[in-house]
Amino acid sequence: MTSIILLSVFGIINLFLGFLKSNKILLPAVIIFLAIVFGVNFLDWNNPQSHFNNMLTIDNFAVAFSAVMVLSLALILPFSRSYINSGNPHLAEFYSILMFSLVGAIMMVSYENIIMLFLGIEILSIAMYVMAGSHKKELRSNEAALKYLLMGSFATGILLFGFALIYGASGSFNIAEIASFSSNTTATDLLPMMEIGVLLVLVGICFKIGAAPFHFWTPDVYEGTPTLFTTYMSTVVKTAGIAAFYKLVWAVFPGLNEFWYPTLVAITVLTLVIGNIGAAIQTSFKRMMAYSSIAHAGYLLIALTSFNDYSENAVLFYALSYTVATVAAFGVLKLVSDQREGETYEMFNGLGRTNPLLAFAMTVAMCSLASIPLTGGFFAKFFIFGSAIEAGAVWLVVVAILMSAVSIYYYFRVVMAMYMKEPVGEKVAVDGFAAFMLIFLSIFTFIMGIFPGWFNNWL
Amino acid sequence: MIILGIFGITLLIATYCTYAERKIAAFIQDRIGPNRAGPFGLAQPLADAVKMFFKEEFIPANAHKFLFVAGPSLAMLTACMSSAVIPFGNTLIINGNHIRVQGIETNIGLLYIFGVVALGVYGIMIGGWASNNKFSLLGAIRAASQNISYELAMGLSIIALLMMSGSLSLRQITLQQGGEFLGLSGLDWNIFYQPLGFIIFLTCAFAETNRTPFDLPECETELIGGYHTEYSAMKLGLYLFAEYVNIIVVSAVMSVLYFGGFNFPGQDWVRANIASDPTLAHNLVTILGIVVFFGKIFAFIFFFMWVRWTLPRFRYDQLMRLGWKILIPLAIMNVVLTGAAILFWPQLKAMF
Amino acid sequence: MNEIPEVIRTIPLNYYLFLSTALFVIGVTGVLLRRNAIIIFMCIELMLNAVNLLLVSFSAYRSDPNGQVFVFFIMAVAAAEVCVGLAIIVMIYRNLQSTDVHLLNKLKW
Amino acid sequence: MIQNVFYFLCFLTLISGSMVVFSRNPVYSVLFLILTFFSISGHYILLNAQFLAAVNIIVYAGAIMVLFLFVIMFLNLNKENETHKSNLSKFAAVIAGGILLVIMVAALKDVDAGTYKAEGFDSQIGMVQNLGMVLFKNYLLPFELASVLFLVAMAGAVMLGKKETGERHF
Amino acid sequence: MEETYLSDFGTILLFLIGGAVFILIGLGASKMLRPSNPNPEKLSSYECGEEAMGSSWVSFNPRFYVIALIFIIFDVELVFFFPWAVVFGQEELIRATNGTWGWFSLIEMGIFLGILLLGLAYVWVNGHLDWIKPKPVIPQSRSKIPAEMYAAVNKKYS
Repeated sequence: MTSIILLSVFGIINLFLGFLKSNKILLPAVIIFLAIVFGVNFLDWNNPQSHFNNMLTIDNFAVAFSAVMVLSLALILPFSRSYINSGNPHLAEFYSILMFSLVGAIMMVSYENIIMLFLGIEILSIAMYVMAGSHKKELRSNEAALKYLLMGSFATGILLFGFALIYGASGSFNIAEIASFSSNTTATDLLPMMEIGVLLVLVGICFKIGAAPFHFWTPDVYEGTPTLFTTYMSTVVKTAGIAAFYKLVWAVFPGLNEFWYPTLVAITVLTLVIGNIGAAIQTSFKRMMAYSSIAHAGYLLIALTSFNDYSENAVLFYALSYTVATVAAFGVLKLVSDQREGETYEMFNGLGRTNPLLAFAMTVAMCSLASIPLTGGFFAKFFIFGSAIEAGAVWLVVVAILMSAVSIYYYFRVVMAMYMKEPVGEKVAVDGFAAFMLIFLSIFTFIMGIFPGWFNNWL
Repeated sequence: MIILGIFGITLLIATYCTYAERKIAAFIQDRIGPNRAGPFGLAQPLADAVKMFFKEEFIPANAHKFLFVAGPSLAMLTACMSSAVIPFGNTLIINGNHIRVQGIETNIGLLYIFGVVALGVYGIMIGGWASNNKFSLLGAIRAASQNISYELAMGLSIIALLMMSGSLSLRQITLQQGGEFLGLSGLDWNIFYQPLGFIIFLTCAFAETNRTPFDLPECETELIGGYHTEYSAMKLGLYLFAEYVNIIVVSAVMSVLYFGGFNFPGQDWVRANIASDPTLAHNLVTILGIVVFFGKIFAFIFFFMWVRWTLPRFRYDQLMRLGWKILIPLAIMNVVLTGAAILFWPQLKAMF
Repeated sequence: MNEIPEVIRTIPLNYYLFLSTALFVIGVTGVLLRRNAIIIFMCIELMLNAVNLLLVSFSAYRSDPNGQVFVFFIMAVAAAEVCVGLAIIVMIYRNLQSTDVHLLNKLKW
Repeated sequence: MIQNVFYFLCFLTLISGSMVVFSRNPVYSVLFLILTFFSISGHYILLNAQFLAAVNIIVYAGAIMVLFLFVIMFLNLNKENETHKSNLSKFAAVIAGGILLVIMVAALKDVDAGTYKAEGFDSQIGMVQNLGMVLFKNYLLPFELASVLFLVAMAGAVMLGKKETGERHF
Repeated sequence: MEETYLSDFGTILLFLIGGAVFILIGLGASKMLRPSNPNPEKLSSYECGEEAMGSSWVSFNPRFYVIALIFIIFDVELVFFFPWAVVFGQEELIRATNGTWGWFSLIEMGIFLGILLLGLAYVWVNGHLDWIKPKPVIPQSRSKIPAEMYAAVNKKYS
């Protein structure tokens, strides 16, 4: 609760800091704000309580996911140096809108009432529509914003119709009451309405997190959005979406799981296949990362289909390791693409020779995403698969492992390009803060891969 | 019955507003004004109507035909709708039945007015845009921008009033003002509690009806005729008519909200002392109330016309500055002050 | 006095269910059918209104105010969304002089 | 009597809703959408949700559609300059919509959504006092957080909508 | 609380119908009565006698548009005020909660209002509410006669 209030207040303060002459102060200020929020967030640890007439509950689940999301934003922002250097007049707005969107994300992981979920999704989405179009002169960015907006609002409409039907069936917006209704399926008269409602909600959320077959907007939007905000989209937005989805299917509709389980499994398999195959055939690195984020949404959905003692922790660990690796990958991409035009694989040619640090960070990130042992990504998938096997979905794990094998191909394409090809350009200038962050992210990935126990079994 | 009456009276007053406007203009400018048609020129509106019917009218070749006709119709329609909720008088008792002198009594009267006022902008926008004339387009845009800007301050000044009344029903608000003030019954008007709110509302009322000093959408010196540059004859008539109906409605709303509506000072005395039969006394008070209410409306209409020939027109930047940077902060301050005053009311009373 | 509105007494709730479903489907069809971004956006508003109508009818028949409060929030959020959405559309127009989504990109939809 | 009003409003809602989709001229679409909002407001009044009826008019018809009209005027979209989709994709879209309708209706036709309960029925829940009570007591938190949403929308929209320095004026 | 009846709302419909009838009679009658002999000159757009140049559906100053964007947000916030204003002053509630309701609701609206005000301040400081003041351009005559001669003439005859 405190973190929501603090984030709103800091966001507003930051908005007004933008009126100062120099925008040098903004980045340190935001990092400090986020650090405060990160710390304060843990005050609610092991102290679950609900606020404001059961509007939201801050339990360990909420605190842990909020922490991951606040951390992601703090990790992403150091790469925004180019905006500071170029004196972007809207920098304060960018930072503030990102902080406000975190408020929405936290609402999404701690909601106790459908209204809060809806409002959280909308705060996050509206902020992201703006950020997608934040490079106003760039047609690609405009396009991404428009497409994201139209698809996002369309998804909102579908989601809301689902909520309305669920409200009609159960007569309440409180998730505990909906859960008690749905677990008591003797009320057969209303059951079809509930089922259609659940189906529409599934479709709506799958639209929002970009799961197949509702993923078709994702590559275009991710490619067109400025890299910094793509990072945010593929980490925070995805984490919040998956966490909200997790809570929705297991805390709200558990009684109906015979109904939605097959649908969800089908979506999962489709997402895994389309994400990985799609990523393998891309020529643009950024577009590949967009498909890769679809694929990772698929792995996370595996955890959703297998609800047991491990799955919560598995989702959390996966979200953390995926975030760290993705931020590193996009961070390198941003640094490189700022100085070498384009976002293709060729752009990375010979980076191992000109910028060993960048190449190293990228390699570690790719290894983690491809789940090579010793990196966080390995244990992330390990836990997810463990929980799926525990739930008896062995064939799902087989599909996922096959797809992981495919993923090694496209993740290592960039590594090959960096070390095997001739350099295409000058050395890429890296500022100290970004370099520090990249080193930190790499070490963090290794720590997660070597001491996975430190980050597991929190919940 | 009453509905037809309200409708007819509104239209009649609107017709004579055109006459009044000229007469008042003439009076202020030391002229005689219309005096040919009928005694004192009283048949002048009739002559105008005949002219409107018989005048040739054309739709510019480049204009959008359907929308060109739809514009003035929409303007007139929204203007007609708004008078439905205004309480012109208290109840009349006929054969033991209480009949309200009001089109419709609703729980959301004030919101209804607010909504219909917000719709008024469509007629102007569509008409101005359909004309396919640069002046018309500029006029339409100005009108839209001006109306929406002043709607906010208007809404906020209504909020402050609403905090005191606790009801959105215009009738309730009127009845609440029937109490005693300074020892006179029926003088407990909101103007004494909300002077700032009234000033804000009045200013916004001028802007919403596009009257001078806020007549930028149609100012002759800059935009020929603004949004109705291309209009003539009956369609122009509809626009002008809609403007006068809006003035009447806004005057009525102001009387209801701030000047006690159909309440008049000393009404309890009249009720108690003139007629012995309670039914007759009640009806008498109601009829007097209706008369007084129309008196208040006429006073406001006169005020509108008086201002027109007194104040010069704003410049557009001044207009926007006034709306956004002065009226809205003032209105918000008014809301906060009202809130604090309501909470401290017992203490305030004790102080005096 | 607590008079039950006549519509609630005489019209089954299912009719409202079908009405809003039909309106919702019209909106969805519009989104799939049209190309003009502004029209698509209007169709999305149509979908949201179908949702609002459904929620209000549930709320009125069950005499439960929660549904109407939700509708209130949906309206507020829709306004915010429209605000951002139209800003984006105008921004694109400035760069491109067209709002046809088809001209914008190699979209396949 | 009221039933006839209901059926008329249903008819009006669906017809004007379809006209929004099928109108060639965006301005007509806007006008039909406004008509749809009015008929939906009519439904709200029939259901005695008076406050929402008024808010629907104020927010949708009075604010949102004004902005739509503004944009259409601004972008000069009066003429039909939409590149047409191929007939096949149009056909597909209509078929998809039709199938969706059939599926939904088929699934929902067996639903007995229940009806009102005469005892304990409160016809006044749609009044502004009642909604205000619920909104400011139970839904306080979403209400406050909605202001954050508005701030985001405002900062974002203004940032995107304003003219950048040096940009062509038009 | 005042009960209201649905049938009352039919009245609005009557007003609407009345207005529509009035408009139809007005437009219909004038259509029948008036002469109609248009010619191309009459039908051209009025531009003070000049030939109209191009379509007049031109794009206008985006400032108007930004104002409309800001308006939408404030309008919705305003709508939130209405239910609050109605429940704020309810005396039975204030009495029932021993006076805390008034403070409670004032504070909760204070927060909302505060954020609204900050938003207003934001757009204000950012200059979105500023309208460019007209800068009158003093006309420069390009006459070959030097200005001093005019001044001399003026001086002579003043």
